[in-house]
Amino acid sequence: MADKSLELFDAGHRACGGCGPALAARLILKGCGPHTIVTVSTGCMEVFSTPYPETAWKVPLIHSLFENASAVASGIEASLKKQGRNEHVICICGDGATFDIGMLCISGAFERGHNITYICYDNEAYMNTGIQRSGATPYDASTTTSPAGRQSFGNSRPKKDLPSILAAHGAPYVATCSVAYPNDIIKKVERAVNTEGPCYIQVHAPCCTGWGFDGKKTMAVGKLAIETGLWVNFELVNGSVEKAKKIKRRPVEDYLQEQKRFRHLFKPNRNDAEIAKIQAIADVNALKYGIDI
Amino acid sequence: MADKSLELFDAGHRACGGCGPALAARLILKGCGPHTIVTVSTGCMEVFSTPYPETAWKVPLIHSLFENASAVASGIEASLKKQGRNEHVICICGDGATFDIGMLCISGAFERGHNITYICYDNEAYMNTGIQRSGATPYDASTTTSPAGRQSFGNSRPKKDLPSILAAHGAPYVATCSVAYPNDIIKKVERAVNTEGPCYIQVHAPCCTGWGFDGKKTMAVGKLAIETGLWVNFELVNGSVEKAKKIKRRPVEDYLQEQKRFRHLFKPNRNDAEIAKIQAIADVNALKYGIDI
Amino acid sequence: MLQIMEGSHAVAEAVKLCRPDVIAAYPITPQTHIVERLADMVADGELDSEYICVESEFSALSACLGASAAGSRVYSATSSQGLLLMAEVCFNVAGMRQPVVMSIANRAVGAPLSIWNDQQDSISLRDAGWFQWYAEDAQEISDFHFLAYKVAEDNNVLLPGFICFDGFILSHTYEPVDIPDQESVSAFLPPYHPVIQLDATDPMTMGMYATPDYYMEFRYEIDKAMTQSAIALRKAGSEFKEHFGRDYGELIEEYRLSDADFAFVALGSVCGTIKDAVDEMRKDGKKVGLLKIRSYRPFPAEEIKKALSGIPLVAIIEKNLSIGSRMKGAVGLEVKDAINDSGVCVYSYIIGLGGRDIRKLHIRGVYEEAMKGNGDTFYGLREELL
Amino acid sequence: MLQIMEGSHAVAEAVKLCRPDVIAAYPITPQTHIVERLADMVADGELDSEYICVESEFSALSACLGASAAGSRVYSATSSQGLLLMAEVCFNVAGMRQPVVMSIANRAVGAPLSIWNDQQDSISLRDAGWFQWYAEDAQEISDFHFLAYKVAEDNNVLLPGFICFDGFILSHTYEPVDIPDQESVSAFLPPYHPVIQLDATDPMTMGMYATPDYYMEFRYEIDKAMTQSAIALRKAGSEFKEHFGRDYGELIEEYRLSDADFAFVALGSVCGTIKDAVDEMRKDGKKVGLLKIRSYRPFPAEEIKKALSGIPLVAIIEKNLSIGSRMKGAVGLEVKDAINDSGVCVYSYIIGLGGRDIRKLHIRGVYEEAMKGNGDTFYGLREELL
Amino acid sequence: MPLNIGCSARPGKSQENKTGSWRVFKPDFHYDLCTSCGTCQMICPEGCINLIDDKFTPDYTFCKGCGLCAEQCPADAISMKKEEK
Amino acid sequence: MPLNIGCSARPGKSQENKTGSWRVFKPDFHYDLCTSCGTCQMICPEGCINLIDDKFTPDYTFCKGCGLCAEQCPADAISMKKEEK
Amino acid sequence: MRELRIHGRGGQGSVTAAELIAVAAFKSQVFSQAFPAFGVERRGAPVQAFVRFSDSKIRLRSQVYEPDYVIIQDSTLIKDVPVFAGMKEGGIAIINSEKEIDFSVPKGVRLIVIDATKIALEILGIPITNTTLLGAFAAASGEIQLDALEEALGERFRGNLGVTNIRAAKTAYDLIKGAN
Amino acid sequence: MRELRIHGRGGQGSVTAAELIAVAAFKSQVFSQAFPAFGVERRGAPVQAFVRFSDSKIRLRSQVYEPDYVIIQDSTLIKDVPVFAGMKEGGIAIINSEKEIDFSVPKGVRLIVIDATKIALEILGIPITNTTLLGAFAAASGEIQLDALEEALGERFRGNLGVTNIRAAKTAYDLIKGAN
Ligand SMILES: Cc1ncc(C[n+]2csc(CCOP(=O)(O)OP(=O)(O)O)c2C)c(N)n1
Ligand SMILES: Cc1ncc(C[n+]2csc(CCOP(=O)(O)OP(=O)(O)O)c2C)c(N)n1
Ligand code: SF4
Ligand code: SF4
Ligand code: SF4
Ligand code: SF4
Ligand code: SF4
Ligand code: SF4
Ligand SMILES: [Mg+2]
Ligand SMILES: [Mg+2]
Repeated sequence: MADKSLELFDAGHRACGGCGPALAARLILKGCGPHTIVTVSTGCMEVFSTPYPETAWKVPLIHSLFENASAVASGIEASLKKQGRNEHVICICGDGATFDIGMLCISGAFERGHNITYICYDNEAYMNTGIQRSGATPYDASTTTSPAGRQSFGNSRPKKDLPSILAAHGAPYVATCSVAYPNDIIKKVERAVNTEGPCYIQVHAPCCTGWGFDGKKTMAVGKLAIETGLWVNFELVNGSVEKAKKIKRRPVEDYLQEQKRFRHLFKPNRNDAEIAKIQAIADVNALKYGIDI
Repeated sequence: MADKSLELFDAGHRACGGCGPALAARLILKGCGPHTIVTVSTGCMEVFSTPYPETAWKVPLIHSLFENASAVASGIEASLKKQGRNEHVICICGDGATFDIGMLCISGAFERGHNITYICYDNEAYMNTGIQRSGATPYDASTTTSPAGRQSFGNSRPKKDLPSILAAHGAPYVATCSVAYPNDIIKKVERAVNTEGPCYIQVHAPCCTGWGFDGKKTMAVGKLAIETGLWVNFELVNGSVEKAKKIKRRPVEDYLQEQKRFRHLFKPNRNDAEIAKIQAIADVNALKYGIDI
Repeated sequence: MLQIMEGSHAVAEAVKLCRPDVIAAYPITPQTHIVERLADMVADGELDSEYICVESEFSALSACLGASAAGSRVYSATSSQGLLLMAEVCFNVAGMRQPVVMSIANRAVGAPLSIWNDQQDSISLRDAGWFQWYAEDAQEISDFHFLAYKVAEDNNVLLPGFICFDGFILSHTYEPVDIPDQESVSAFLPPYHPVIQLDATDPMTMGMYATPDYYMEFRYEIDKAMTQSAIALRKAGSEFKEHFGRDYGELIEEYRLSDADFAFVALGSVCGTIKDAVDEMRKDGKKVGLLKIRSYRPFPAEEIKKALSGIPLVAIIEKNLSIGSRMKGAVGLEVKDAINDSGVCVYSYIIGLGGRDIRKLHIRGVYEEAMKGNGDTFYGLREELL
Repeated sequence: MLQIMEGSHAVAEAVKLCRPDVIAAYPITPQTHIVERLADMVADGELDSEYICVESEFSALSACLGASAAGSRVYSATSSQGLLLMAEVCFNVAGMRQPVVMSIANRAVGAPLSIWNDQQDSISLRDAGWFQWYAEDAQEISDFHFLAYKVAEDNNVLLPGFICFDGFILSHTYEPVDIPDQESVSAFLPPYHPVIQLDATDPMTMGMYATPDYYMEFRYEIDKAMTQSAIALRKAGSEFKEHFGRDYGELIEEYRLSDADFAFVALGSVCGTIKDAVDEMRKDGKKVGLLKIRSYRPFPAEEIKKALSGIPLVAIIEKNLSIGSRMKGAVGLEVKDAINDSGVCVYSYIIGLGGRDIRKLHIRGVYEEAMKGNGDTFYGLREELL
Repeated sequence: MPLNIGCSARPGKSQENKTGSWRVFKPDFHYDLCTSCGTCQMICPEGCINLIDDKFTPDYTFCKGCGLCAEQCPADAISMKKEEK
Repeated sequence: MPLNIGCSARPGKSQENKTGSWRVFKPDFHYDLCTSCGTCQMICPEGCINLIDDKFTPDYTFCKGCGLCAEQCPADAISMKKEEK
Repeated sequence: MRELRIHGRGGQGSVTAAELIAVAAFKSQVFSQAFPAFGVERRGAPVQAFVRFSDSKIRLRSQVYEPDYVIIQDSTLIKDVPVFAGMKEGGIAIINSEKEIDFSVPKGVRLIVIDATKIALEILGIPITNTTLLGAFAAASGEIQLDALEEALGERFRGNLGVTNIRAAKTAYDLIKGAN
Repeated sequence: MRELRIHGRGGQGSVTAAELIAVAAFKSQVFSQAFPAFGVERRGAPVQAFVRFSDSKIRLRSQVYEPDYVIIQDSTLIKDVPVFAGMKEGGIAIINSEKEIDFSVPKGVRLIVIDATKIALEILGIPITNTTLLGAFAAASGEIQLDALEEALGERFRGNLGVTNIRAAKTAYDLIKGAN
């Protein structure tokens, strides 16, 4: 069992106060423990934790590029195998690095079946470069490259279903979790690193700066995502849903209203049509994962 | 309805006699018709049909690189939209270009929802460069980078499930077909190009040179793949199986024995254990798509 | 109209005036403000372009290629890692002779990762077949975009081009810039009429492969087109002057060179700092001047030779490093080749890499070093770290 | 033992003797025979390496980086488009100071696509921080691999390196080559002992980013290490001679240069053809010679200057093209810089691009052109195509 | 014949490559047996079987002699013979 | 202090960056209300709440004053106050 | 040429302040240039921004090392950042602080302490002080005209936000002008 | 230095033939070099391969333009490919053909016609003629020793395949030697 008290992520890092991904990093490391090698992608996580020579990481970590963390991990895993070493090899990457530019290396690594755990901290946009849209950005969220405007309600595409995509790659274990439920992250990471083969975990990691809410609300916003059904915590074991948390759902606007990125749906006028579309997304989620009580 | 007699792929191309992909090209063009723009990836198809200045293509075609046909198609589609033009935009790419190195651009194009049809002619290895393994190479096939040897039975990974992966991307229409069933290809291509959004078609295209059989057997080998359940022709509409051809299955060795790439399973000694594993793959296919009569 | 705005926004305004049909770009610091502003324009209906939110730079340029081949005017922008990631596509676009215009907010390349400015990114692509122009200030950045489409789409050229400007230093700086109105730009830059195009009513195959019987001649044609682009730029430059008053008739700019016995040579924003330093040093009685290279590709060797003729000591201020080359700087080699006179001492100084600030005192320092005979070296290292 | 085999197989045999722990490579013509042979060796249990069948070159080199960082000796091989696709990773690996060795079966780059030989691929990566050695024949290819690991892993170097050889011309040619036995190679090349390493028992962070306070010094260190690699190569070269009898003490090779009044300069397999041509021309009374550059990175400027001193006319045989550069060839610029004497006429000839065959008569033709004063040009174009 | 810009070409030239010369075996059509089902035309990878005067006729300029038509003809109306040249 | 090769570093240095100086508000712990549930420690993004002498104690050297602990404390045992410096 | 350096924290709008000053200067017929100290700082971390003023085209591209003016958005910065570094004699330092404590400034530098947070809270309802401090800077330096500043603010902030920000700037302007 | 050019079709093993000759030459203490005409040809399309023989190290890297020897694996090629191009006077051309028809060869070139397909079919059971033609080449040219060729074949083809290929080569060798 993971020793939850072990602190492997140092203070002094430069994340915004209340940063969801920073919290995710701490919790992930609690899940996998010190016998771990981490690869990270370029992004907020890397930038706030590794300005030379100040690293926040107490486990071995390597950063190469934005898009190749899973390929670097493949090489590490192969090397360890050859050396007879058995550290866990995990990737910790942003949603941009994962859903978008990293897909080549990820798809390849999963197809090859390396024994690695790929963890995406999903703050639903490219935060490091100033809140641009990613494939993980939810429908209608306003970002700097999918701005709400006179002819736009923000991001026009649904969130890419990466858990299903990677399950279709044959990943034995795929799970979603949220910083709003710290113990759940720890548990799932622990399960993943102890599962043979390529596993995937997607951590919902609210970003106060990018989503537009006060840093103290990071957990609250994360909980609302789950309580509205816009985020579902589930586990896919060999492609089938094993467990998804049941909830009594709230209307999606409870979640949307908390965040500036959805403000255009309420101001200057409330946009019922668009809000209904988002509600429909939650409804589909609820059905798909059977989360309604 | 497609005009099947229209010939849009010229003779004089340099494919091996009996080449499955060459046949696939002809049939695909019959399905989409002359009002089409094609992007191809580097590979056998491109090499045998476009040595300067001898093109075999009577529809507009562009070749850029091995890995970016879907991105090039994205740009073409956007341009046509802006110009108010309405040609079909299709990609015709090898399995290497599709399952492996092209995954970044494909995943991106499908996520963005372009109105394109991506067609993979699947000859199950990198043929143009001399029969190296791809993510589409079936289990145990011997290729030059997954050779059978004293410590190897050939390719050790199962065939990547790209139709499911792209269905998980939200593709409205995904289908598999085979050069062994020409009318089926034409029908499915026609359906795809007339479906709004990114569609995917995977054409089983036996390669006499790469698989090791006589060119006259191209259709016969293709049929055996289907009759043994190692290839299933199906359609996924919005992610659900709509149709899969029912068959009375034959044992997989009927298919394997025809091809040099599986010869090591029979010579010098018959390898029952490995053949059983391949039979199991067919059995899983049969179950998954309900093809058994 | 003279306005004050951020360099990136000057780019976006200029791009908008060029009316690209398709924009495909991927965010990367310090290019982001450009694409964000363009996204805003599209979201607000101010700009009628298809904006493709690609998943990577590789697709960004690939999509541009496709759209260009289908007959559209296209635009992209990137920096650093993004440019390296699309390196293969860059060579490809040039070989396919598509007049893509791409803004490069110059930034260092990793490892180590750096988001800060130098010019390693575009310099590293100097073989790729794109013309490369370097802007000194927001005005040049903006104006170069109009010129770039004009030159790229010239039937004698048909090559893609980079418009390079120093990341942050120019991209993130507010300063006055004259942005012309749509009417004048449209008069200067008519719509794009492709020579070859994907079109079902008149099919053709693009991007075929070339056997040894043909390949070399295709490469020759690209090089010739690049040479033609210099002529096209001069022509477009003087036309530009007629339309807008500003003069871009030359691929280089001379600053107090005519009587100089010492010349700095540089590309981009550091030229401004050098000009100030030159003025100061002139006051101190030093006869120094600056040769600014606007067009690095095509490389204006003749002009440089002429401009530097008779100057015995030349210092190249280089924001790049060709690791393992004797001279270290990529520009210096070509300047030396252009001058082709061993009587002249050409020194290369690697300076300002990865955002190391370049001040007037450093320019003066380079001068001192050159006078002492120390050249082809780094300048401004923190000795305590070595 | 002297054996006859295909160049690619000589590479594979040499690699096997170097005992890499991890191999990650992606097939591309004309590199394929190398990786196929290595795959065979692994499949047959002759080679105890982890062979990663990657999905792209981007992952190939990225996986090598990871494995190297974890403490393994690693190997990759590529060509042309593959090298361009991994350009970003190349710069990264050098910056991260990982001693990756990669074979480059040199091939032209597209567009237009060409699978045939020239050296544009590796030359285009000349800024990336990898040492680059060019082999003339199968023997050099093979021997360079032993030397490369030795030099790359030298604690004063810790840089990656390319071993370049002309695709097809060398990779697909059967010729005699002396492949040493495992014992001698192991004696020459001990196991790899990493200086920095990913290890849970002694954690460290690798690949951090560098602010402007640090970046430039890191780049300086890489350049310094590259310079050190020349020293390490000379040292390894003479050690190699002791072990195996063949001499690689120099970064260049001189052929009939001492009394020459005309010198060819070239890289790679064309040197063989030039040597034959030189012999013929000598018989005709022409005092010509050849300077072969083995190491292009680091560029051995001093040695070249010395070797060419007193020779008034120098013709660079270039299998690359820097589009838009005056001189056109990338090597010529650096040779000219090295000589640094305007009394010497250095001409660059772009030849043999995209597999255009280079014959002795072409070498003689280049000589004729140079004597006529025509240089810095393409040689051997089919005029009827222009 | 100057080069086409960007290594491009219009359709037609492919036909200059007479792949018929590759043929080692030659398909012989026996029209007495042929049912005009059209299979051979549909599946020839060269697309070189044409309906001429109501007869499915191979174009020997391009036919590579792969034998696929003969193998697939449901009426056994095509036989492969060694090429005589 | 020469550079570490390849821009690498061993753990520890992060702590030289005293992010406590960023703080505008400061968490005040009221131990009379605290139930020692450990939530605050678990969720502090800085990982700067330590169990010292059985008390959950923020390390003000690093605490950025984000307020997450206060917001999430189930016992309302933490209040945020304007920083005085 | 005169130079200004602004110190603040990520999220406090220092870059915006610099930009607004440059715009106001431009509107006051002065050549100006504004740019941030380019960095990767997150919300809360110390940041800087710069402005240059000149009567002719500004060509210089280096950062500002010897400022004529310094604006410090947050007095807590003084402990950790050398906010007065390089200041010219005769320069002006404007500090936002609740207290009138005596910051030890370099010789010859005029110190202006203003409780911009209070003004901002009163007028804007939030403790974002950048626009308020602009008013103070306009008054103290004379580099920019108040009406130009107001125009710049009006263009940047739409509707009521513009009105209140202008009011905040003007309040500070008047306060400092009055104190002069 | 002597040079050989082999003409064949993709799939007929011309490159293998060139390699085997080079190996056999090497085993015959002659410096040799073998390489294909690098191309993208598929099965059935015309291909070429080259071999050089020399008494000293071979440095030349260009293709072969003026061969001393030519081997033509398939007489159907003659119509479409200039198989005799550049042949030296005194050279030898070996053609695989069923018929003894008179191919018009360049002046001074010795023509050897052999029905290698028949031999191959008889001995190997398949119409792959490359090894058979090697025997003919060894006999006609004298560049390689028969035993060296047999050794090379034995190394390349394992077991029975080796035995039969050697037999095919030897049969052709004897045939040509006998004819001499
Ligand atoms: C090839 C390349 N393209 C673009 C970038 C610029 N870039 C760095 S981080 C980043 C966004 C990161 O987004 P994400 O992965 O979601 O992480 P986050 O910053 O949100 O934590 C981008 C676009 C880069 N470093 N490399
Ligand atoms: C970046 C890059 N890597 C490798 C290659 C070499 N290459 C060209 S085609 C090809 C294989 C093609 O395989 P596939 O897509 O399956 O098509 P096929 O040849 O089998 O029809 C490879 C590896 C390339 N052109 N570009
Ligand atoms: S921008 Fe978001 S992800 Fe980045 S450090 Fe701030 S809160 Fe964390
Ligand atoms: S190798 Fe296979 S795919 Fe390629 S041309 Fe030959 S038969 Fe067709
Ligand atoms: S397949 Fe046979 S029966 Fe059918 S049309 Fe052809 S020849 Fe006639
Ligand atoms: S033999 Fe092959 S190529 Fe010839 S007509 Fe029949 S199918 Fe076509
Ligand atoms: S969260 Fe509150 S109750 Fe729980 S330990 Fe912390 S201060 Fe005490
Ligand atoms: S205020 Fe934030 S940083 Fe400070 S102790 Fe609480 S959670 Fe941690
Ligand atoms: Mg993100
Ligand atoms: Mg394939």
